[in-house]
Amino acid sequence: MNPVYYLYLAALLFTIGAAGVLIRRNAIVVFMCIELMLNACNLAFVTFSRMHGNLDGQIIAFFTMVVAAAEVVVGLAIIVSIFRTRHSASVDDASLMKL
Amino acid sequence: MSFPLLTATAVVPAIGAIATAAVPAAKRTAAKWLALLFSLATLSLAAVIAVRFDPGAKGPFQLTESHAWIQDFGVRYDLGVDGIAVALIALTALLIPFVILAGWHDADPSPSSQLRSSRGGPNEGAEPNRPYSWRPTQGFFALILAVEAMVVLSFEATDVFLFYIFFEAMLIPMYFLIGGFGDRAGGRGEQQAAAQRSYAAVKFLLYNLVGGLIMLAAVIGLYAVTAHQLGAGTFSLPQIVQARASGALTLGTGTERLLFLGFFFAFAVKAPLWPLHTWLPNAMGEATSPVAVLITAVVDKVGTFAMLRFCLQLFPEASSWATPVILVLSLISIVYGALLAVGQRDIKRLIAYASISHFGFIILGIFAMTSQGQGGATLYMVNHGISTAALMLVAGFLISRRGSRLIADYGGVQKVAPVLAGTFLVGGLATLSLPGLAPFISEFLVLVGTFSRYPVIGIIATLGIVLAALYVLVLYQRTMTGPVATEVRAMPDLKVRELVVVAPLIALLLFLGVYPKPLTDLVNPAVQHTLSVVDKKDPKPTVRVDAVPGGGRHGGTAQTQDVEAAK
Amino acid sequence: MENLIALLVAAPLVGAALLLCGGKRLDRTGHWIGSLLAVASFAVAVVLFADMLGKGAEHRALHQHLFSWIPVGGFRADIAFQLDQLSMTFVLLITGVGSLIHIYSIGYMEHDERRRRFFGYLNLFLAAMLLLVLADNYLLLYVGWEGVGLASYLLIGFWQHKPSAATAAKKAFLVNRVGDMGLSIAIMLMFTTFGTFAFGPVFAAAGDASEGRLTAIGLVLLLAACGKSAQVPLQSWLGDAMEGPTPVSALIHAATMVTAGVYLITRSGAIFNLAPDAQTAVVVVGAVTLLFGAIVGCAKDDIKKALAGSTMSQIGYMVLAAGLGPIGYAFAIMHLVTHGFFKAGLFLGAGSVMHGMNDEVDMRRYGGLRRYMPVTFVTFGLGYLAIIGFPGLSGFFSKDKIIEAAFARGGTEGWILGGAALLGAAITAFYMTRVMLMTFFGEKRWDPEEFHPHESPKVMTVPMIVLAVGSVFAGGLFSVGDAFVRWLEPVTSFAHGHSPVSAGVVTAATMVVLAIGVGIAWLMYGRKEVPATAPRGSLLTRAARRDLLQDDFNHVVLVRGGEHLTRTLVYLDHSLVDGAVNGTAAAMGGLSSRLRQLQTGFVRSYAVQMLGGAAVLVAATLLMRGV
Amino acid sequence: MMGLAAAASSGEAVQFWILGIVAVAGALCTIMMRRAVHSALSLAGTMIVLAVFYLANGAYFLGVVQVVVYTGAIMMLFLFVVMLVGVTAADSLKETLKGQRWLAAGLGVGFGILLIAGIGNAALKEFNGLGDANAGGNVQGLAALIFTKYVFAFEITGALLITAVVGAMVLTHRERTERARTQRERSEARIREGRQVTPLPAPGVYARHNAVDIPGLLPDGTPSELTVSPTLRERGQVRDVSGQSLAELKALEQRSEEWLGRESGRPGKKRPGPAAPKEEAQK
Repeated sequence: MNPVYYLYLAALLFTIGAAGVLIRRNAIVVFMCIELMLNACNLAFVTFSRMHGNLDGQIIAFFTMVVAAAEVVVGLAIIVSIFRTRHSASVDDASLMKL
Repeated sequence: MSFPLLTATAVVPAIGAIATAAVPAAKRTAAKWLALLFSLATLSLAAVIAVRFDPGAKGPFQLTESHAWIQDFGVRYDLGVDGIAVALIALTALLIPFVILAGWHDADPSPSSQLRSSRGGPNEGAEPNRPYSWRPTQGFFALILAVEAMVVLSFEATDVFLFYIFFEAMLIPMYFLIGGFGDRAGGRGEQQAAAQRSYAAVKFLLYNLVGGLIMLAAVIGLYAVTAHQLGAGTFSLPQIVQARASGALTLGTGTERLLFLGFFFAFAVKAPLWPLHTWLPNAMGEATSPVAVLITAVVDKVGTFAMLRFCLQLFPEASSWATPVILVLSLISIVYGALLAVGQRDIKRLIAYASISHFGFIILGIFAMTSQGQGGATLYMVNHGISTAALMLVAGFLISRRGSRLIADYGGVQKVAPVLAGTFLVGGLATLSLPGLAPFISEFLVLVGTFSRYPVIGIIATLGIVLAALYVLVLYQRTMTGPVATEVRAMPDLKVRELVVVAPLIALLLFLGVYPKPLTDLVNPAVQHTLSVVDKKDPKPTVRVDAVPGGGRHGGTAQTQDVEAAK
Repeated sequence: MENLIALLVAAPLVGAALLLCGGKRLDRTGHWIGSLLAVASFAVAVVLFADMLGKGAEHRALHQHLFSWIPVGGFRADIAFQLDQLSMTFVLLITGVGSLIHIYSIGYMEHDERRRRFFGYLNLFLAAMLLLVLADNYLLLYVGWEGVGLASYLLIGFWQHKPSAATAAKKAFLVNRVGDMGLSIAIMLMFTTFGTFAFGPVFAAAGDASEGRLTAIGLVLLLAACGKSAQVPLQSWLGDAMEGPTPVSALIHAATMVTAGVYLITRSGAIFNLAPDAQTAVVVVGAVTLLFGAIVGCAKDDIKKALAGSTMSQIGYMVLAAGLGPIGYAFAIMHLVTHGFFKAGLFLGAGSVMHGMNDEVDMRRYGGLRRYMPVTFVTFGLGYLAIIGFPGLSGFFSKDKIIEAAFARGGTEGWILGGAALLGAAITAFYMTRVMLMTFFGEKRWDPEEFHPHESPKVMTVPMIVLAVGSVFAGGLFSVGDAFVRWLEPVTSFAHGHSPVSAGVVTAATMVVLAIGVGIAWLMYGRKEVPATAPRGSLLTRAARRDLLQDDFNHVVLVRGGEHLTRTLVYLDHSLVDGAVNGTAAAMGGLSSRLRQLQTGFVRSYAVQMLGGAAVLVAATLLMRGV
Repeated sequence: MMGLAAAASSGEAVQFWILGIVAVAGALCTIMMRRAVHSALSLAGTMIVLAVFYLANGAYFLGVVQVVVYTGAIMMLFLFVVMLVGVTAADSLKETLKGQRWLAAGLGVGFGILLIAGIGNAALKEFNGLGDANAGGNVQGLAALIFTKYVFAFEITGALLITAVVGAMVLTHRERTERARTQRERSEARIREGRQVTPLPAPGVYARHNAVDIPGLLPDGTPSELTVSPTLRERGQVRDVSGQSLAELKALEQRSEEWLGRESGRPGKKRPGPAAPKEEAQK
């Protein structure tokens, strides 16, 4: 079977994640969707590394994970503090950017 | 040249600006005197330039200075003056002291309400409730000197880019001067006056910025063309002119026209040409009269001057291509401005529209492409500067006495303040270019120059003479004559300071009206050079007049015609 | 000798400068200084005149070149004077009458606290007028031309507190400016045609120019003359100009300034002679004006306005004569001089009357004044006889010659012009008699309590007497052996016209119409009682009272129209020109506020946009690779 | 380990298809589920599947890391936060932004199509599998790369992680700006404002389980909000039992009445009692 299918899967997951980011209002869920997208990317990286036969792809995937971890930590912290102040985790409520 | 005279002339006022701004808030009078001192120093330097300048010398520019500035773009710090520039520098340096003297009390901090509004302009960065944190007086005079410095430098610059920089930078101090300081004669409440002022200031800024940006595009375009054709791009006016003459540089017709329009647009905004004029009445109406003089007599001259120096010399073909349109536009300016001046109710706006009409004359003369036209236009720049200064400053004194700009609020001033009325009348007569006063000569030269090439336009332009008489005399009649209005009954006559401001101007008007030769001698070679660059000759008279017996001096005329013919 | 010419102009100029800038300290002596300088100028003129008489006719013209004024390219204007017989005549007239009127004004303006300034203005006028007649090129002439305009503006509006005076002054200047337009266009035309506008070269080269150009030049010069000399259609200012003090009316608006137009035409004879069409225009204007002025003069009850009408008509005579060419120039100037005498005398007389009747000008409130102010009566009467052309007095000689010349033009034109001139003579006789009768004869129509008519002081009467003498003898003196004509001949080139009717007949006819005019006037005003309030009068009378409605026409067409025009333009400037700019600004604002709607502030809509962007990018890259 | 030939085995194909479906299903559940907890769990599932795929692709180290870091740490962090914010705080899936959902769907689909198309027409034919790359062992290979070629990046990620930790602390840890108010002050404040002078009433009637979420009842039987902690109120996790308790009260009276007046027994009214418990059970 052709590893390219992994790529298709990755694309699919990425798209789903993106859609989720757009659809969901709960900040936590949005974050999860972002994680999903990152993971899809990782899958793609891993697959590529397998195709090209060197480990760089995996290294990048590794770094992605690290970054994702950091991002999740900070992001969740932000969510918590926002929730503290305005008792809601909905991204629509934080619309202060509006003119 | 060992001593950088031109640089010094520009630097002195700049230093003056800084020094004046640095004077502590309490020492207001000291600041004024300091500013006056520096302006006088500049005047003396300008006088030195005028003396050092040799009209007969070869080469377009003299007293040149040249230093590399931005090698990568071939931008150089090139200065040099021709007769026209010398005349205008002299004018600028001459007017500034009078402007400062006339505005002696215009920027004094006033009762808090007015203070807040007088600083209600755009330059209020400080918090509103600290009366002396902002120092209006120092700021006012420092800004004036800054303007002078930039104007002088833009008269001297022979590098297009250098010129552009100061041409634009001028806007900043002007913006603050217009928006920050007003005569307390709005008639309407101070708050509204402040609003009006900042509106006028913003309008001034936007108009000129738009023009400037379009010009910037053209400047860059010019650089690109030169870089493409000469190998190394350059902004140097003499180089480009010389390259064009030698054929090393040949602009495509389309390119040249576009570039020309880019330049001309900026200058047409600056020297308000119909229909780009509407910023001027607002600016002059809202600003204090010294600032108004600064606008119309000094800053706007840069526009017309630049048409003469840059538009014509850089793009001769395009200039002659655009001439018809420009002539018509300036003709419209003349008649239109005059008619609107007749219709004004506000003294300063009236003078503003009169200026528009006069700028119409100047541009008409420039693009008539005859030695009379351009020489007249140059004289016109100088004379209009002086005459408008006289009229506007006296009007300012009048307004400051009555606290109103509306013509209807005056009447019979002549009876209570004869000297004021007299000087006002002389200023007015100069504005309607009465023979014997300087503006007549320039206006007539412009008319003759235009007529000799475009008779119809010349004839229509002479309508301006009648209309000018109309608005000036109507203004004089409504303000100065008739029964004395109750409000002006106690109006004091001109004070010594004000006389010191007006008298020299009037004397100068008379002198230049009777004996303009020094000025013409200064200007003529430069005009001839411009014409030779544009490759235009004066149309020859249809009938050759030979020297007639009894009129020996007319031989001179005939000879000059031979010279003209030989050209 | 030449160097004295500048002195002519300089003396009054210095006076003006002194008096206007001198300040209060000159208030007490100012009028003496002014008069002294005027007299000094006159003295210089006399000296020059004597010198000129000493020379042969051909070598009388003097030149003085002061300095080069405006040298720009081929454009050369010099400050240079030319004093030939024509200029000399004017100089004598101006300085002479001017001096007399200065002296007269000392008395007349005694009670005016701004007398110093008045004399300053008078001096300024003298200087400008002398410059006008002495200039050797048209541009310098133009300076004088506008200078006298300025002086007349200042003097008409001298009593500025009166709105009517201020308005009249403004009107005079504006109408004159229209004429000046003509002059400046003429100068431009000359420059483009000849490359110069100095008298000598222009006249020398006039022959080579095409007739069309010469006609054009002539017509614009005529326009200028109309403005300055109050000829139809630019005559409307002269009547209002009577708002000024009477000496001013005498000097400027009767004797000298208003005749500048005649000077211009005569001076430019070389051009007119070569442009017959222009000449025709000139004579037409002259003929029309002489009738127009005369008719207006008949209807006015204001003594000064009546005299103003007569001035207009007399100048019409001069212009007519000047338009006739070489056969008329000399007579035009001669009539100009004699008119200068008697009209100035008449005005001074009127001033004296007003002086005695505390500034009442309505002749219907006069009557029977001859007993109260005999000197005035006599001098005025002599002036009267002179102007109607009573045999033996100045007017007779000059006017008679003009009428002859008019006939001499020949053809129907000749008859028409001659007829007009004769008719004018009749009407002149009529209205002058009317003035005379209403003022000095009949019984008093004024209230003895209110008015205390009295003879004016010596300082006023003496000039009147001098002028009266002049108006009696000048004409006769001039025509002794055509002295005047031969005197002017070198400049104006005299030619004898061939009149279809002999001189004698013309003279007889003149006498007849004269008698008729006087008779009618006597029937209307001498025999019957003059009503103290003007009767409604016939349609013509009412029209004539309103300057034949010409003023109303101006008002409706020019003033009203102009006001509307400016008002619309002001509106348009605000709404259209400015509106366009503000409109674009507003459009920008609107657009941006539309775009602002995209900024919902919801993270997710931003996310949508980001994803869209990403999609576009991917698509782009794919397409790139595809291509 | 040697099974990683260039072309994957059919066994892998089977595994791919099965687990792939699971992964997609998990992903879909993640974005469909109303409750954050469920989303988190299904996401965890997807991640585990991905871990397996990593392994299948010869990224052994990553597979393990995936399980440990993601499924272990990160997802637990998620759950923790979800708990903190409220397990049952389900956000309604009703869209508030106009057209957002359709835009999202459209864009998503379009984007996916684009990606897939891109992958499709990308020339990805050559497969030199990880055989020789992983020869010295996958972890060693990674280590070799990380500490030679990517050492700087590695260091930087370290810095990044530390920064992240500090940032998280800064964000979540709330500084106490003013002195804590003593009990005395608080009581005084209570007295001053006059409302609720006494301590808050305790929650929980009929404590049949940890009933912090059951408000106490006022004498008239209505629940008093004051008795439950604000957090629960915030999350809307208050269980209202007032109706039930009233019903039970009625039943009690009924029964006692029966016991007292046996003679007047109405068979019709025999068994209303258990009605209440039943309905409670349903609750």
